[in-house]
Amino acid sequence: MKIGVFVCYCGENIGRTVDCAAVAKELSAYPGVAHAEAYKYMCSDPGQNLIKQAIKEKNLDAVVVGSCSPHMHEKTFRKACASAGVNPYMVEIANLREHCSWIHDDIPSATAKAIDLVRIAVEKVKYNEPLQTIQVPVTKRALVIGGGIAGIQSALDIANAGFPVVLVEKEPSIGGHMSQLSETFPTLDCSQCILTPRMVEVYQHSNITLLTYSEVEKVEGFIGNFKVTVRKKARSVKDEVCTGCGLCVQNCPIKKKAQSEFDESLTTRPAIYVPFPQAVPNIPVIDRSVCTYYKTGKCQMCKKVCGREAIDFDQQDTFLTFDIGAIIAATGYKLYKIDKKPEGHIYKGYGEYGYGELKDVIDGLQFERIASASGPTSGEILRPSDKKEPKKVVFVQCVGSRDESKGFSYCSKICCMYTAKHAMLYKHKVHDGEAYVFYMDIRSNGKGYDEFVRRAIEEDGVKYIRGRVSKIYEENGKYIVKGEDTIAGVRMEIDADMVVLATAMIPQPENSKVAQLLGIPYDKHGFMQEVHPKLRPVETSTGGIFLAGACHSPRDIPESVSMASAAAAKAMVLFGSDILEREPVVAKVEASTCAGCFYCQKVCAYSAIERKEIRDRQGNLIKVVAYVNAGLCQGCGTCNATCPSKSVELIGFRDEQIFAEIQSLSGF
Amino acid sequence: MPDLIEIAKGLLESKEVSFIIGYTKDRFGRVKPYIAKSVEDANNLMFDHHSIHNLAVYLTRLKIPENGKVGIVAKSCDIKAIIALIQENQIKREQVYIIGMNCSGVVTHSTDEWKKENIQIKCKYCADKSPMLYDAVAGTAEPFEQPDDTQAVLMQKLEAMSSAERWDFWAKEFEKCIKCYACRQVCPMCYCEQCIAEKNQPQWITTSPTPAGNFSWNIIKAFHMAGRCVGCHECERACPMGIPLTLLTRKMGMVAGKEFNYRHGMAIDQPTLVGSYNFNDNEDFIK
Amino acid sequence: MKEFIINTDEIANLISSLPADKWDILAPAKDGKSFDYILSSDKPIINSEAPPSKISFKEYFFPKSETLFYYKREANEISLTEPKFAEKKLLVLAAKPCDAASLPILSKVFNWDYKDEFFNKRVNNSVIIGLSCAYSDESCFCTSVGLDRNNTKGSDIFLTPFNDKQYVLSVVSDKGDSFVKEFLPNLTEFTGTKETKEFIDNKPFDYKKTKDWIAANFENKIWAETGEVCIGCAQCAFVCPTCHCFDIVDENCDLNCGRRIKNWDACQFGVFTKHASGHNPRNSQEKRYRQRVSHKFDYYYEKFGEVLCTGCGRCTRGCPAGIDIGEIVFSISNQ
Amino acid sequence: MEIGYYPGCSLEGTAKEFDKSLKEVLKVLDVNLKEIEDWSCCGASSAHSAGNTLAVALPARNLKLADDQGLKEIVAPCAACFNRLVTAKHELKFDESMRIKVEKLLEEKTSFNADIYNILQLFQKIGMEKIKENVKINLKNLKVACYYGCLLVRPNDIIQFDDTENPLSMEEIVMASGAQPVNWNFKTECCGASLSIVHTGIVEKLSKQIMDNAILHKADIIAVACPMCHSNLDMRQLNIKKDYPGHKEIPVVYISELVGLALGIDPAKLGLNSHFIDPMKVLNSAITEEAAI
Amino acid sequence: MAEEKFEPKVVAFVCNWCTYTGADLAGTSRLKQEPNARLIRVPCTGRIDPVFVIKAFESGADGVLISGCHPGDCHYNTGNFHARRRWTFFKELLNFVGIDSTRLHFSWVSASEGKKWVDVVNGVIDTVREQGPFLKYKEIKEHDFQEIEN
Repeated sequence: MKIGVFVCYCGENIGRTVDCAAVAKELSAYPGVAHAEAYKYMCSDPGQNLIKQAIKEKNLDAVVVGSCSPHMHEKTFRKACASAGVNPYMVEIANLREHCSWIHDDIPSATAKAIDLVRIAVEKVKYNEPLQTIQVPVTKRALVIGGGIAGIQSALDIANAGFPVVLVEKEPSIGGHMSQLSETFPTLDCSQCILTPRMVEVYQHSNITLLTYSEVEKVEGFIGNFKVTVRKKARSVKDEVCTGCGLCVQNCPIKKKAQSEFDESLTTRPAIYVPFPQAVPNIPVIDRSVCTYYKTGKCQMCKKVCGREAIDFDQQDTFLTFDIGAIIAATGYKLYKIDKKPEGHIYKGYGEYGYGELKDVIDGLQFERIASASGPTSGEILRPSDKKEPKKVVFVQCVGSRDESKGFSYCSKICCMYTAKHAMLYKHKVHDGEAYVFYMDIRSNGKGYDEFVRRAIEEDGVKYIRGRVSKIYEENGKYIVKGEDTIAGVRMEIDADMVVLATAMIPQPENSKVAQLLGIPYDKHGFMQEVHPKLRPVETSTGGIFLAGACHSPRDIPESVSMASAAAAKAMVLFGSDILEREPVVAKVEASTCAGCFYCQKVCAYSAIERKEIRDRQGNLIKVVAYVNAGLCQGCGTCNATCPSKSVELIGFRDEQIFAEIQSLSGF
Repeated sequence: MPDLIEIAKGLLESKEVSFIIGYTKDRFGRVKPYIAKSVEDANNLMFDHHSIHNLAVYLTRLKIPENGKVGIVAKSCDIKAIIALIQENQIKREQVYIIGMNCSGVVTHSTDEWKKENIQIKCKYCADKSPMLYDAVAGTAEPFEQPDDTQAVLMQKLEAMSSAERWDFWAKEFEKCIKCYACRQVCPMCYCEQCIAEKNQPQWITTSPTPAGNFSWNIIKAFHMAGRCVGCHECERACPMGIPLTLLTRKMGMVAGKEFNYRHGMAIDQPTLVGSYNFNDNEDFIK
Repeated sequence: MKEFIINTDEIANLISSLPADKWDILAPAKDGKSFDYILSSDKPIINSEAPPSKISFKEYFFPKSETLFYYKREANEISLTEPKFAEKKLLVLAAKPCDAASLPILSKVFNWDYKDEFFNKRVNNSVIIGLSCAYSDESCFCTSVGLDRNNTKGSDIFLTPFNDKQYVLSVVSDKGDSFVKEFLPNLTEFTGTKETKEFIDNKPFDYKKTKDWIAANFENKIWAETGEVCIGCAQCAFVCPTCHCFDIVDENCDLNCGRRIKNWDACQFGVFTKHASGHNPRNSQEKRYRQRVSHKFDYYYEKFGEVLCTGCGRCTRGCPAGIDIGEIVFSISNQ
Repeated sequence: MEIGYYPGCSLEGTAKEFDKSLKEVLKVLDVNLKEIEDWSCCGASSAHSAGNTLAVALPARNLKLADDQGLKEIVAPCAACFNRLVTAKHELKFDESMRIKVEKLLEEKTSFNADIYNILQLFQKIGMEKIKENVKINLKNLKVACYYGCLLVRPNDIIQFDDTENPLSMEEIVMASGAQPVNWNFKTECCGASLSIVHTGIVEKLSKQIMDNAILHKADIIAVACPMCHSNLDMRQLNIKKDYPGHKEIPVVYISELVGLALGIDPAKLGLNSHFIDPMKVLNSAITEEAAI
Repeated sequence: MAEEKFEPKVVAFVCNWCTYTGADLAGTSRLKQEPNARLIRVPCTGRIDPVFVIKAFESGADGVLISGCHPGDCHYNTGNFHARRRWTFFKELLNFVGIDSTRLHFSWVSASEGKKWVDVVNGVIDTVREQGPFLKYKEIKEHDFQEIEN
């Protein structure tokens, strides 16, 4: 093998402390080295030309450049060599600047070290092999999981860019939590009014396949080439024929059996129902757990009244599969419930707040429903227990947030704002009412946010008390709220008519399940994990899978929407090209020696290790061995070090390459 | 308690298993591994204090057909190995019919007589004398006079030594090694098709039975056992040169216990120590 | 054959009187539980009842690892250097007849087409004092391979217990003769008769018959039956006084130097016959075990007129899988 | 059944009646108490302010004694003792360095693995059935407010007994012995024990609130399982009556006394005669009415 | 080897994303270091096989340093976690056979910890210098090659 060694002075940078000429001279006599020279700026055009020339004249088959860190110019030199006909992966860089000249003063020892560093690279390159970048085709269709505002935003962005999108929502309608809200901070504009048009847009968009009342069942493949199976749960209503007239719903004899999910159990709904008037699609679902027919085989009232014969009691779950290029997870959040949870559950509940047994101690979403014009009280503020107007309402922030003993360490971020909004809405509707807010800190960092809170305090006279609530208990018809005003330094007792708890935002319980389906990490709370908190906030460790909205962490509408657009953009970057180029530094299994212990599979963070059966001609199983899916492998090499029989090797960092590097040091 | 031979006969008669890996006595009364293929063969099966061999090793040495099933006579320490093999995808549970033997300790060499000073040290700290995974159980475990854990004493002595002294101790022991690889061949957990000792592209470890070669072989072998050794002490029994190999494996076992409170081969669905991690694993030793 | 009477204290004197710079003494001694041949041990055990050592003394003639030559590279020049050879003499004291007998057997293979100078030098530099053996267990079968308790094959000098204080010393070879002349000049002649216990071989076989059977039964279920329990280690081969397979490899000390070495190898290893192509003619333990038995009792006999076995029984005592080669050959010859 | 017994200082002093009544009751329920020989202070209330190691070492010594005397289970009626013993055991189990320190101090290694029960757990072990079987006197008209205080149930992760906010185990026992527990709000409110000496005023205020809430919920009597609670509620009432004119007094008894009563044991033997607020009036009225039936 | 001042050889196996970059940063910030360390770059600490350490000692290293990303920072998510378990065993094992923590060192150095890298690397070099050359290992290695040296 003919190796060319090129030592760079980097102007003064290397030359000052390393005798580059000596290094080149020393190496020129080194076995395997066919050419060695030093030059002022190797990365400059003339420098690169020197390399190309040498390659041509001495027809070198490998190149070692002694210069700055490979993180600086490895690509440059690889390109240069490639253009001269040397495979770019036959190039190694010896870091003579950051790791040598810049950190030493003594010329002899620095030079000696430089020689070693180059020698290491030379020994390694002897065992390098020409590699080709891995190319994978890209399916230009996106899957969006979750039809909340984040999912809707991503779906629309991608669809509007002209790419097909599959939007999967587990509930009968898209819209998510935003559809439950009354007004939104800081502008107090009606949530439904701004959301509904987008829902409709999704429904009508020619590029969007909308699958409501459906769940992702299986995800196979890798970036650009996923195969996704979706379970379309049986609605018991033929969506293609139903006109959404609502006769069935009105005539369902069962009115009170089921709690309304949409109204957060403040009201009930029939067995066949549309979650809410503006639902998209406006097609009812039969809740088989309460429907008389499924219980007794009788009734069928809905079927009788339906002119379109859309009711189909025997409908089965159906499975649809799609080829997908990119996946956006937007599975959203739910609110922490303060009631007692079984042993081993992540939170312990708030006994001091009555474990949710006190009727008029409600959470934020319930208050949203009460305050909402479409809610159970059509916007009038009446407390659930006796439908009386509460004259004194206490709002408690950080219930479950920033409280590791009972809830979670993190801040739910939006509570400060919506509590201010709640108190404000209350004051606007009950003018003679008193509103108290217990808070730890006010975190109102957003455009117009702090002004909003000030307005609640200053214009609407909401009383803010800095401190925690220690106990809420019922004493002859009143809710005694015991707390502390840490600013005045006094204990407080408020006899309230209603208490609203700003309970923590937690991930949807399905979150971790979805994460496992997708093979992406999630944190100890169940929120999905990004690759890099600053520079890659919407990407996951699995290529081609992105995050949007509250499934990643608590966030409000504007943040969710912008994150959703970011994720959409990432997906579209992927769709921008027909094929993906990937570094060929991936693991490879030697099937003949693989013993099939699959420790490699256990340590692989990318589920890139698959199982392959080896059978003889008669079809008898000889053994099951590991097999690396190059599309998924990111090239960390943990499998290589873990493999007991060394049957899996990391191309580009194979054992013999590293052994050679180590051995080259026996001289130093 | 059903009798071993009866169970074996039943299995072979019903063809539930194609053969049974067990023990027999030769005409001099020496106990040795035996493969019973017929109902007649079953009569030759036996089990006693001299049934020292860990027969789990044969589950990977003998090829078991994809849907085949074999029977095996196993003490609890052997069963640990079987469980470990299942954990490590070497066999399927449904491929083995485990005849678990209630064991009351075994001697060190099959020709030793059954008395305190001949009992294997592993039996001293054996926590599970009755099978933990089995399809049938046979034999009775009567209490026996515990051997002295001389190994633990030596272990403490070693740990009390200076690094240099420890080095000299092991240099002397490893010097003896003749690279016959009996320790590897007899080990149920050494099932690799190609041992790293035979990997010479690149040369993984120095193969010569010289100080350097012996050092790297014995260290890497011990490391490969880390978190995987089930403590059957077969390696040490097999070593013709009497190198105290189980000091190393036992040490690794102690680390697994102390740091991760893990024992290999306890449950087939238990995640293996190697190949899993915990965010809060101890890292005091890392700057 | 000259015979003398020698007292135990005279043997002790001999050990102490040999000049340590010229002579090494190798004798059985207790190493922990088991016996072993130990170089210049302070308390050698000269006892005909002692069991055989756990490993034969062959490594003192055919080391487990032996450098053939060293190579060194300066610039692009390669230079070779011969290893230094220790010219020291070796006295093997109280060798079991079944060990001593191994040297003539080994000499045949080491002097067949290529003469192994290392081996020959070591043999020529040695004097073997054999000791009549009074030990036997289920694993022994020396008489079946044409040896016995008092067999002097391979010994230069042979000791037979006379009474608890005295041995009868028989001079077997010229080497032995000159040794006695030099170091035991004034021993009294022995004239009389010495009797020793009869050796009961509990698995007697006729190795000539065995050879024919093996030659005729290349395919036979017996191989599978033993092969399936054999776990494929080389314990048997490495403790064996007569096994002599070796492997030649190169090892480097750094990028510019290294050595070519000869290491013990064994036919029981799967890789022993593995071709570079990956093909392996002896791809199963049964074939390898057949090879072991065939080589010992057929091929070697075929080529050199004697079996490659002294019946010491070490392979059996140490076998992790409890395989008894004597038993197999016994059953073969009684087919 | 036999069980180790760690009385602690209170039960030999201010809480004699707790000790008495417990022993009487256990006689009837045939449980044999085996007092830990040579037991010493558990360090409650003072040691942990002096230093963590001491706070663990003191209980550890007693745990060690239990081990040595072959006691697998101990009952520590005093809630403070119970709390200290359990906490110490927990720290010894999970804090290696602490364990080493303590073992040095004790100059001996031991497992420290005796199980520690408070009196409520002991009754649970004995079983409600057993109590019901032995009930002689009907207390069904007696309304009892069960007061737990803090030490029995906190910190939950260590004590691992009942619910921190709404415990119910004492109620079960009350029901088993035939009386009826009331549902009230202050069963785990602070009685101010730690300020008992320094800020008696505060203690009175807090204790009064507790008693008022009990009364508000129609309780005739308060049952406790902690000497500290008891002294603060019972003893303090005399001053409370002075400082808060019109304070309606309410008797405070140990749960063991209540059970004992139901089991038909002579009140004097139970020490019911030695309280500051005499419970007998209330109790008798409850009982006599019963007699009529 | 002549008896002049002993300069130790330290081989450092570092991961490409954190420690190697951290060392780059140390360079860019011109933080002076002792010249005795030779870095070998691997993608991830998860790639480092214990045999590398053995080979390093066989090749005459007096000390070995292994360094990668802090837990949670691993570019490959979990490589360093698996590495950490591996090292827990391996350092215990080596210590048990007489190669103690003065010869084998571990650290987490992130891409931003240029200063820490300098402290670590100098620290290791000094410790090893105090220990002197790793004669014990050289002995067993040279046993095979003593004759070639002269």
